[in-house]
Amino acid sequence: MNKILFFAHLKDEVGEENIRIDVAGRTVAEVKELLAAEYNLQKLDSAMTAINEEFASNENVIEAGDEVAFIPPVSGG
Amino acid sequence: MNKILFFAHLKDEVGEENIRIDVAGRTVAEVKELLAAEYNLQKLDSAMTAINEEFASNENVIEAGDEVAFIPPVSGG
Amino acid sequence: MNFEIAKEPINIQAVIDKVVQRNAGAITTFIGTVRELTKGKKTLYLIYEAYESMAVKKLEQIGDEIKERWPGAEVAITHRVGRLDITDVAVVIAVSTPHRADAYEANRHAIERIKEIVPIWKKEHWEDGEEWIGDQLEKVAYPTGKPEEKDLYE
Amino acid sequence: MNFEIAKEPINIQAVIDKVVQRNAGAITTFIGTVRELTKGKKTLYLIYEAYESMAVKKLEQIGDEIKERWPGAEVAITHRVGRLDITDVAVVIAVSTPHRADAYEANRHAIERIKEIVPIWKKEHWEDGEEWIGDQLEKVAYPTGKPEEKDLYE
Repeated sequence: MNKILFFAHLKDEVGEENIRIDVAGRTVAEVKELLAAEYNLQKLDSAMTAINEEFASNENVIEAGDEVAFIPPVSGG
Repeated sequence: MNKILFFAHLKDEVGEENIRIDVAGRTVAEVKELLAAEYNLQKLDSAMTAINEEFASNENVIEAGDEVAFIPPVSGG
Repeated sequence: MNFEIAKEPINIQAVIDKVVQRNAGAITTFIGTVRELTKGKKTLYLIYEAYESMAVKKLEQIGDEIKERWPGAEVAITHRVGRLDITDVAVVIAVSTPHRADAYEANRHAIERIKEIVPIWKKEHWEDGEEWIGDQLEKVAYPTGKPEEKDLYE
Repeated sequence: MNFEIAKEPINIQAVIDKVVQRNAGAITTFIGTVRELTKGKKTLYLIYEAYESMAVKKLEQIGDEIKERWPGAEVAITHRVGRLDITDVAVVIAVSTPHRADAYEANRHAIERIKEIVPIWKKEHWEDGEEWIGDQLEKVAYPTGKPEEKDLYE
């Protein structure tokens, strides 16, 4: 099982701060595609991804138990 | 009459924070020469001069009542 | 605790105190405040949100980058989250170094990096609407799904 | 009273408060502190002395230069005089501007100008002696008896 976190506009669009689904064995790109379709997310492509709080690329494969966060362009400061 | 102010090492060498002498009609350069001789000041040449709290050049002529300050290289900050 | 996400107003002096050191001649701070007008549009207030645990890690990474590039530097950063009104303080960055040029440059590095890699977002609220603000550095979307190596790890 | 010579410890927050403005997104501060080691020599304490009335005028001049060059900037500077121990704060410069790049540059301008035109001097006290420090910018003596026009009036 994996915990998926959404922030900023993604959180608003999904309607949840996080969800739990099993995406072990899939790449980040595959999970983005799946979630974009499921929640009708237009801008997931422009989001960065973090696996266990470290930036990951679209090719990274998610393992069981990984926490995956989608990170829209940041605007702190 | 003029008030002449000394700071930092010049004050230590002169032994006074200020003196009163009449140097009206003289240039800054002339006053520097006069004071360097009087107080045996080695480094008066490298000091800036202010007349009435504004920087002045060696050619400036001092008027009656002017306050003249000798300003060694500054080291604030 | 030199790197923090705060839910309450930031005590600027407390952030500065973390970087005081006997061999620093200079401390610079950057204080990001909520500005009323941006491109002629009037902001009422902001909401800042963070991926808090990762944000702290990324602030620590920025501190490490600075200490490596500017030897002798000490760094502390606190970023606030929640609702902020005009003139409220969103972020305080304090950097101390032996000499002053480094303190300015290292501090500037910190704020630029915060805007690249620290997962914090702001939602602007205007009289006629609200929006999550992104892409402040006007970069294009990351084609590989993450910042380039050089962006992330310098 | 944005430009001051202080005989007591400087309240940093109070200097910052003077430059808070609704259209500033950035406030930078420079805090000059007394460093223990300079070129391997151990400082015990410093004495700062100022030509106070002129120093305030020259700090005001620096503020005017900044407001002319960086429109929208607000500036406050307090410099302390008297005896300062290691890590004590000698000067606080606060600058606010709408955008952050200006806040760094304008602040840097202020400290460089202080070291050129503001009549303040420090006497370093070491274990084996004391000396008035001058010529920090390593400039030659002013051949005309004053800084060049460009130095003074930019």
